[in-house]
Amino acid sequence: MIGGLVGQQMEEPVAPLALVLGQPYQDAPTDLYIPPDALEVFLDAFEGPLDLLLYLIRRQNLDIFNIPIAQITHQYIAYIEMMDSLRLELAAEYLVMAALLAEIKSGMLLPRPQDSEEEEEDPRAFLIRKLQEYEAIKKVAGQIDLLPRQERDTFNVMVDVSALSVARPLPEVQIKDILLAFQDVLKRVEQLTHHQITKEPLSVRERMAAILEKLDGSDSLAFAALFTRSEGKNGVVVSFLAVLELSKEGIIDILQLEPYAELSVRVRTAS
Amino acid sequence: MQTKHIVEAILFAADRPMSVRQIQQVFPELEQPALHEIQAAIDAISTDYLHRPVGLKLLASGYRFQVREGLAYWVSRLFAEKPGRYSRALLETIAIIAYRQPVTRGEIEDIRGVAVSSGIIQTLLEREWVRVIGHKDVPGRPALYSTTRQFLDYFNLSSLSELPAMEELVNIDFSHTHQPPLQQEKSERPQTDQSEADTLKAAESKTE
Amino acid sequence: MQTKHIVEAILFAADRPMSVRQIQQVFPELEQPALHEIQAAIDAISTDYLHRPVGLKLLASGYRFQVREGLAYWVSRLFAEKPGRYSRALLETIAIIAYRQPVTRGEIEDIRGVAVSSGIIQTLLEREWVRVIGHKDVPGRPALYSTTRQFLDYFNLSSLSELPAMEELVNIDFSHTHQPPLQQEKSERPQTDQSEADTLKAAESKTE
Repeated sequence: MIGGLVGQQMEEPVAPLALVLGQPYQDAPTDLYIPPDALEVFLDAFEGPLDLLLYLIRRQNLDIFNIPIAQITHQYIAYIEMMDSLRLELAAEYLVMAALLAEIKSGMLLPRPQDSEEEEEDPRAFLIRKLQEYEAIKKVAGQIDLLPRQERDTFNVMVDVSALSVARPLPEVQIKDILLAFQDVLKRVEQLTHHQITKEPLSVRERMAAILEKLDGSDSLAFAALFTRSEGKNGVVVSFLAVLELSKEGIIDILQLEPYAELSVRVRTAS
Repeated sequence: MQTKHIVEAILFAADRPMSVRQIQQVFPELEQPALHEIQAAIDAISTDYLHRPVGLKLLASGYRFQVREGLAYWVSRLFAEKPGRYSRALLETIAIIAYRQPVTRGEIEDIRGVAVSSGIIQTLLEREWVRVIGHKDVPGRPALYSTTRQFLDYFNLSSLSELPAMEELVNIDFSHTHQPPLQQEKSERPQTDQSEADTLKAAESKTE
Repeated sequence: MQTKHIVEAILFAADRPMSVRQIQQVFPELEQPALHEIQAAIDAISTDYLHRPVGLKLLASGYRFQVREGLAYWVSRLFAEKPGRYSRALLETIAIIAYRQPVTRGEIEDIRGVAVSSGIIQTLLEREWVRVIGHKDVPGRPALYSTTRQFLDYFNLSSLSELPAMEELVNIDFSHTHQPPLQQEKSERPQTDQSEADTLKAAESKTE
């Protein structure tokens, strides 16, 4: 199913590509009638350089064991260059593969030193093994996708036991489990540089929830009503930060109906 | 395919009582059997299960397969055997709600980088550890979740600020401490070494 | 009460697959039927449901009542959420873990030729389809992943051997041919240990 799907996806972008590849192309194909993002879709259709290479080989009904290295290298590199000229972001792995292909091609042109003691592996064998292994995995992955699976092909039987009044013990949780889980989340987030969690003190987050709760059910509240004298200076600061944060996140609006009038706060609703 | 066959499958797969009308709605529009036909199927199924340990029961909101009453003794032993445990995903979700409240499901998913199933939110709501305190004014008006008093009570916290601050949390090494890293050690629940060891193992195996 | 009757109730009430041994444990100590007796009950129940839309299925972690295949067209309409579709990247990753386990992330990347996103590993760990069973003794001590029973359960398999067979990899020896064009040289030799070791070496050098 997967194979068929990908095949379909590739139909459209492939036709013009083959056209370009059919004749040596010179410049960035400005008159290309498929927009660059279609090529991006094309690129997305591949799971990596091995996948692309397999596709190029299979498209011509070639045998993995008998790849015309020069021809395939040309096609692959032309493809990479086109991607590059369209300034599409290309994963480094694609370039590594281009380098490997070029190396194999050049290696085949040179005579091998007869006296090389070290049994260096033929780079073709290396590539063929990788292609074979990847193709085998790709095939079984497709077959796994077809296996009857829960929630799609089979469903668990849900029989009610509530009438038996049997108590189901709730899972026990230690606070440490939660902290550990959050520590993991933070570590993961740190690895993704683009995602920055701002670190407001917890008291502020808690107060934000409390203020929303207070606002729930009332149209609006006087700004002053959100502060409790008995909490002292720290409490006021926490409340103030919470109000600012809620406003920043677009959850509440702070309103002043006329100059010098008292500020009021209300939950933002669809205008 | 026979109507009766399909109705039986629907009743077994449903996680809620199903009225005759609701069963009809499950069929695609052009294939819906008449209500009396569905009722006839239900009656026939009821008869089929008369002598089995599960049977169709008519509740206020519809029909549902139930385990028969005389079997409570064994079924309760089934549940006692394994009290269950919460998934990693659930723990992360409750942690994010505690630290980032008020927060929407979408925001939780953003932080986790993985989808949050409705089952998790449902479990947390049912356990009354989180609740909806409002809706965010963005398309879809997603619910804003926060933790509850019950959540604090369960963990013997008087306020969220007793949890370690985020900056500290990153640097706490749980593998060397056997005490929860709270300012005050308040927990009265026994902490077995076994469960701690498991937690740590899980934590270790996850961190690379 | 008849053993078969109780076993059937337990299987219906359980929210997880139950092994013969687990079913036995549900009985009070002094009343536990022998394992073969429970197995006989299971077989009899299986037969009883042969022509019903639900039936007993043997999964990796035990027996479970399921709505039979073929009814998904109707039953899936009960649920608002569409069943998850899995990306090729995820399927290829789980396939590599299943067929090459235990395997490190670096080795997975080596086979696929591209980086594996943390989201995929995270999703697989979370679904409990894979777990970390140790760390490879190479620099960085990368985690070794293997698949779980839950993975097999989800795909309705009772053991890894039921997974589709993978094509055997053929080794090619170029060392004696200096002619660039390779003629049909398919050897039927299965992958030798040596080449496996090479793959691993290549993988190792890639990680970190």
